[in-house]
Amino acid sequence: MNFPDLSVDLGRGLILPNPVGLASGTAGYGFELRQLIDLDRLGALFTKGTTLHPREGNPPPRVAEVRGGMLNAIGLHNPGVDHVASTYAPEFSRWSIPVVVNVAGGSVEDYLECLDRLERAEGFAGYELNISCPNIANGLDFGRDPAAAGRLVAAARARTGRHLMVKLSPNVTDIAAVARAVEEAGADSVSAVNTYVGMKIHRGIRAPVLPGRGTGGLSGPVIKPLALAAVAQVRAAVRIPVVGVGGIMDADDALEYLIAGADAIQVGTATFVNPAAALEVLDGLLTAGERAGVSRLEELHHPTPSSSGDGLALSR
Amino acid sequence: MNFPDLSVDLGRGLILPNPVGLASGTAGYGFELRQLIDLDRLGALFTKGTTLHPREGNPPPRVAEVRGGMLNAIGLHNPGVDHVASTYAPEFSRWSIPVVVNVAGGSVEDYLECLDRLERAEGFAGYELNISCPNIANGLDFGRDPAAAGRLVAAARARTGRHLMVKLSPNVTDIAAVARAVEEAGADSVSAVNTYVGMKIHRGIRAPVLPGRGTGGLSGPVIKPLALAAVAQVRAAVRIPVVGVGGIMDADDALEYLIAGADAIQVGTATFVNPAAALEVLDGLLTAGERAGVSRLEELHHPTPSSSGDGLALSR
Amino acid sequence: MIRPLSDLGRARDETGEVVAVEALEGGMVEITARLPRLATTARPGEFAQLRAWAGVDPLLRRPFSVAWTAGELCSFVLEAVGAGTRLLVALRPGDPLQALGPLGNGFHLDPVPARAVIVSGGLGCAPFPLLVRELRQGGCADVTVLSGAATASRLYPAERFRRGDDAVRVVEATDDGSQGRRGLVTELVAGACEETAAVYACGPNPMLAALAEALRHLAPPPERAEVSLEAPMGCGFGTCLGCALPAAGGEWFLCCRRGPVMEVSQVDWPGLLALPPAHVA
Amino acid sequence: MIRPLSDLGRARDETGEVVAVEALEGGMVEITARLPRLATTARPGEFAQLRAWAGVDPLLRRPFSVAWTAGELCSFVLEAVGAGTRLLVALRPGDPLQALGPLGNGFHLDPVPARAVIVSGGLGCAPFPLLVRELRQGGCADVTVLSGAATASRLYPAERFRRGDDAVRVVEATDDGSQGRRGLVTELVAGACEETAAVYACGPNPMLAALAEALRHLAPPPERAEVSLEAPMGCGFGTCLGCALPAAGGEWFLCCRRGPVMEVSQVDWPGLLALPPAHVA
Ligand SMILES: Cc1cc2nc3c(=O)[nH]c(=O)nc-3n(C[C@H](O)[C@H](O)[C@H](O)COP(=O)(O)OP(=O)(O)OC[C@H]3O[C@@H](n4cnc5c(N)ncnc54)[C@H](O)[C@@H]3O)c2cc1C
Ligand SMILES: Cc1cc2nc3c(=O)[nH]c(=O)nc-3n(C[C@H](O)[C@H](O)[C@H](O)COP(=O)(O)OP(=O)(O)OC[C@H]3O[C@@H](n4cnc5c(N)ncnc54)[C@H](O)[C@@H]3O)c2cc1C
Ligand SMILES: Cc1cc2nc3c(=O)[nH]c(=O)nc-3n(C[C@H](O)[C@H](O)[C@H](O)COP(=O)(O)O)c2cc1C
Ligand SMILES: Cc1cc2nc3c(=O)[nH]c(=O)nc-3n(C[C@H](O)[C@H](O)[C@H](O)COP(=O)(O)O)c2cc1C
Ligand code: FES
Ligand code: FES
Repeated sequence: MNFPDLSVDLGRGLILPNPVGLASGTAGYGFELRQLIDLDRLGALFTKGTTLHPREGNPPPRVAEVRGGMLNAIGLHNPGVDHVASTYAPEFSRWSIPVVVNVAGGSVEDYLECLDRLERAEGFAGYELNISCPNIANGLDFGRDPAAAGRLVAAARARTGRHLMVKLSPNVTDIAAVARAVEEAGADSVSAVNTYVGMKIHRGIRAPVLPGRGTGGLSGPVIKPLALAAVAQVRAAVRIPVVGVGGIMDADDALEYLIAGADAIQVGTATFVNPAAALEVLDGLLTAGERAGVSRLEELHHPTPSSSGDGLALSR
Repeated sequence: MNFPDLSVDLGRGLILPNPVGLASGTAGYGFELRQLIDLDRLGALFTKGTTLHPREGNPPPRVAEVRGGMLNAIGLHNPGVDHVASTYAPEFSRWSIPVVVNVAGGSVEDYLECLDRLERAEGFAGYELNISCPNIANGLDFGRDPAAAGRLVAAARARTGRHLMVKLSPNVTDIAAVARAVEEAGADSVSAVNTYVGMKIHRGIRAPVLPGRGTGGLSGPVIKPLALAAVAQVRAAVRIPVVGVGGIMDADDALEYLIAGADAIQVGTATFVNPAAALEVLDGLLTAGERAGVSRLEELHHPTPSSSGDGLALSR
Repeated sequence: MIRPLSDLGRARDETGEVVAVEALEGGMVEITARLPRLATTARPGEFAQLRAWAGVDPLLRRPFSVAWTAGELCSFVLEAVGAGTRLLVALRPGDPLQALGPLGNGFHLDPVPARAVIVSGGLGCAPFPLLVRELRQGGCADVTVLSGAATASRLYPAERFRRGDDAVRVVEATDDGSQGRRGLVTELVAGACEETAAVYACGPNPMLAALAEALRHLAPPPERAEVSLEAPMGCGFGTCLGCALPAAGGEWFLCCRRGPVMEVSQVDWPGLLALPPAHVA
Repeated sequence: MIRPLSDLGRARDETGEVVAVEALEGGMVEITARLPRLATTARPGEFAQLRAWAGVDPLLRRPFSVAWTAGELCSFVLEAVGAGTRLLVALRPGDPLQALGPLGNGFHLDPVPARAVIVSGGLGCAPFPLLVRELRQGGCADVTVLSGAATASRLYPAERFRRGDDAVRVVEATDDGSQGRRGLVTELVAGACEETAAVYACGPNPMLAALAEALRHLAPPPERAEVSLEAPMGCGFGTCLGCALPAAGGEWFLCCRRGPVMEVSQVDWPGLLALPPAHVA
């Protein structure tokens, strides 16, 4: 065990060796990154959103860069749940990184059938229900409506004894209400947030860069202030663990999520820029913990005795 | 009249000499900026959010910078509607820039009483109903709920023959639904968007920088991809004019809003960085129009005949 | 006596050229730039909104007191505490520097007092070289600067307060006694301020609050006692309403227009000290 | 024959030092950096994800073909078309350059063809100096480069394709006739490709589509016909799924792993040409 001990117990048997996960859709199913970095040191791998049937994804272009971020409209390109259950899960069981399968669907039945098929497999540590994918038709419906989200989660809860995390959409009026609904329905934890609906305009062609409606999911550093607010709102609304995600590039960013109330974090877009980003976040947290001489992660970020200080000082 | 002619008719008598306005809350009531720039060249001045009673605003700190943007929690600090009606409006009537009074309130009665008191005054060109201020208690309620927004706007519509613009909140599940509701209730135009709920964490004090709940309204370049998507969604949902606002720093940004479907734009945070930012946007649009040899603004941004081009080319 | 709002009529946005960047001891840097408008219009205690970078990170300009003017030249004293100041202290001669100013209400000099005491804490020195000169040129015979810092290297050099005027007295104090008196600079106030017509101060809020307390016990109190304050600023010219600070009597005042210089009596000192720290280093 | 996924096992993230930045005519720049791992492992047609800036704007790395290797040195040929390339061409010797690679599937060289024709359009030249060398070293006796551009200054210098190997033939064409044949480079294909075992091409999509069309009319067709394609890339190593391009048969393939080099027959050419232009200059 590392010192400081950075392990995080998210409940129902999902104990992460450390709070640094790889966000869904940014690390595939781990096979590529395993060849580039020491994946097994990380806290968790959240797989690409997996659907009942294989999906080809959206037409290109699927990604576009904006200042400090990127838009994606991948459209849940994935090999389908059977392939994951039969081919990938056995591989996962040989890895020491806990794998959480991100599941997406267009209907309650889709989700439940996915779970049923995965339930027969071994090798992964839990589910992250993606109720918030903005890139498929109706994909937002569950994430938008607390009641619908609650019904979905209650049904999923009845199908599995594994850890059930719910990935929240930030594109809602009241994310806290959705968080409360899924907690009441039996979710073990929530992750916040998925991408924000954004658009890039190409002046040359006088049209959006991304095809279709022209919108995509915004991720990267640019969303950090928004996602931090969402995490704080969710933290205040529920008692279950909260996994923070959005624009984390380094250990400082991760610390800010922990301060805002996250129990663990996920590194997403940063991995594209630097495949070792999540490892560097982990190392940064370890170093910070060692320097501060703390033994547990919480001590690194719990609020200071008084968060009001010495005023707006010329503090030199 | 300038050539190209950049004037924009927003309806019900509100004709802007050009599409470049100053966003509410970033230009006060014009008195400061008049001393710094040639205000009268601009398309419109949207005043600070004005409430029935004078408001002192929130405790400091009220602003905090984040990467590519800023958070504010001003709390509608303003001198109250009577002061605006009796002291400011007579001044406005001497200016050639059209002034639109931004009105905010905590209840329908607040808004209506504001309108009634302003109706007796001359010197301004219309109202922008701020149904989306995230910094006062209940301030979000109207902006959040299409039905509530519709009721408010219908009541306001009954009180005034002046132009009635409604400023939409982006912190909602479905901004198009709110836009449709206020259009149906009689709004002459909509402006989109107000600020996004965001948070900045101070690692040193292990707490949010802004006081209270720690959240503030995010503005500046960082919100442009989000606001462009919101404007496009609103544009697709309503027939009334749409005024785009969010992170516009230069004429290129303004052009992107026009392409996304805005009829006019507002420059907000950029004015803090450069008091002449809006003028530079205007000059940039004029230059672009002259270069392109167009006579009307629309020709600068209407979609090209085919917005599908020559593929993902090594286009050299 | 409520101070009027600052006069924005003199403010201009000007892009000048850096002519000198001097590193002082302890991390302070004095940047001098050719900014003819600002140099000829700025008064002591006024500030400028500076920017010396392209792009949007940092986004906002940063406020700095005008420390000195000479012909077309204007100087600022600062230290790298964050992203913006890091970029500013890295400037080289020849680099462009954008300045919007003068902004804010400066120190009150009308009438010029016969005796003046200046209380400077750390980087709170910044507005005082110019104030010293204007006091002296206005006929103030007796100018004393009480200059404090944590330790010797953090003291602004006495000569830079004087800038050649040897009649100006500089008395120093350091927390650790490494130079001048050991202790807080505010402990020197009682002794120095007797029969003083005007006290001007700038420094950390706790220092200014201690000064306010010390002045309450002075009999007779100085006719004029002014402090220069700081707030996070969105604009610097009164339109963002972001720079509110607590005023005596329970309301807020805008630091960029009612201030940054305030009468000691007009500040809500407990309120100021209780603010959550937005600018903690 | 479906190409296998690229081998990520050789890819490493390496920070090297720029040793030379040469400006060619017409805006092209060749950057050479000490990147020992990449230089010794990269094969023709493979690429690296480059980054030479701090901060988050630009955010993502940018993909560039490995143009040449020599000992520990690795070269890239590019042009400033946007923010990222502007920063890259502004590099100076001594600056750090971060490279993740080699990535992607390169050109097929097994077995080395007896005769090879390379079709290069504009900056599509980038992967070919290395390919020419590997072909020749592998025993390909007859390498012809058909090099096209809009105008003379936009032609990649013939000598840079050859790099000292005078047996390599370079035939040029320009749209305006200012150098070589007047016309499109693809018009040379029919004449040059007879009895050619392998054709390798890189350039704008319309050029590659025209090539595909020209090859359809060739009898017998070359045994191997490969094109290097481009897509906007999020990662370059297969996890973002952002670089999809239309494959013959109606599905997508990932440019970064199934490509960037594809068999001509595996590309959905009408689909490719119909894509909305994400990279319009
Ligand atoms: C009227 C006025 C006059 C002034 N005059 C002067 C002057 O003459 N000289 C002078 O030196 N200063 C002066 N100041 C102060 C000066 O404006 C500030 O020091 C400057 O704006 C800081 O900008 P920055 O970008 O360097 O720091 P910022 O980035 O704004 O940060 C300030 C501090 O907070 C810390 N911080 C910020 N965010 C975080 C976070 N998320 N987690 C942890 N820590 C964080 C930074 O590390 C830094 O130490 C004046 C201020 C005012 C209002
Ligand atoms: C496998 C592969 C290999 C490659 N190899 C090479 C190589 O060897 N040499 C080479 O030169 N290139 C190569 N490329 C292409 C190269 O990667 C791109 O040119 C590069 O990524 C562009 O980055 P940028 O930041 O400079 O431009 P970007 O900022 O990404 O923009 C590209 C173009 O679009 C325009 N644009 C972007 N946004 C807008 C907007 N909102 N409105 C109007 N216009 C806009 C820009 O002005 C610019 O012209 C390769 C690509 C791939 C996929
Ligand atoms: C290319 C891409 C694909 C993504 N795919 C998924 C997905 O399949 N399921 C999901 O729940 N989230 C998906 N996400 C969202 C991320 O997991 C994460 O919530 C988001 O990107 C914010 O984090 P970041 O800013 O660190 O990237 C995707 C994000 C990106 C950039
Ligand atoms: C300091 C500040 C105060 C604001 N006050 C108001 C307000 O009173 N009423 C309102 O409708 N919008 C207000 N806004 C929102 C702006 O009008 C604008 O919608 C938003 O800032 C996005 O535009 P920008 O990114 O160009 O600043 C305020 C914004 C800022 C930054
Ligand atoms: S800084 Fe904007 S009002 Fe003072
Ligand atoms: S670029 Fe990310 S999968 Fe190809």
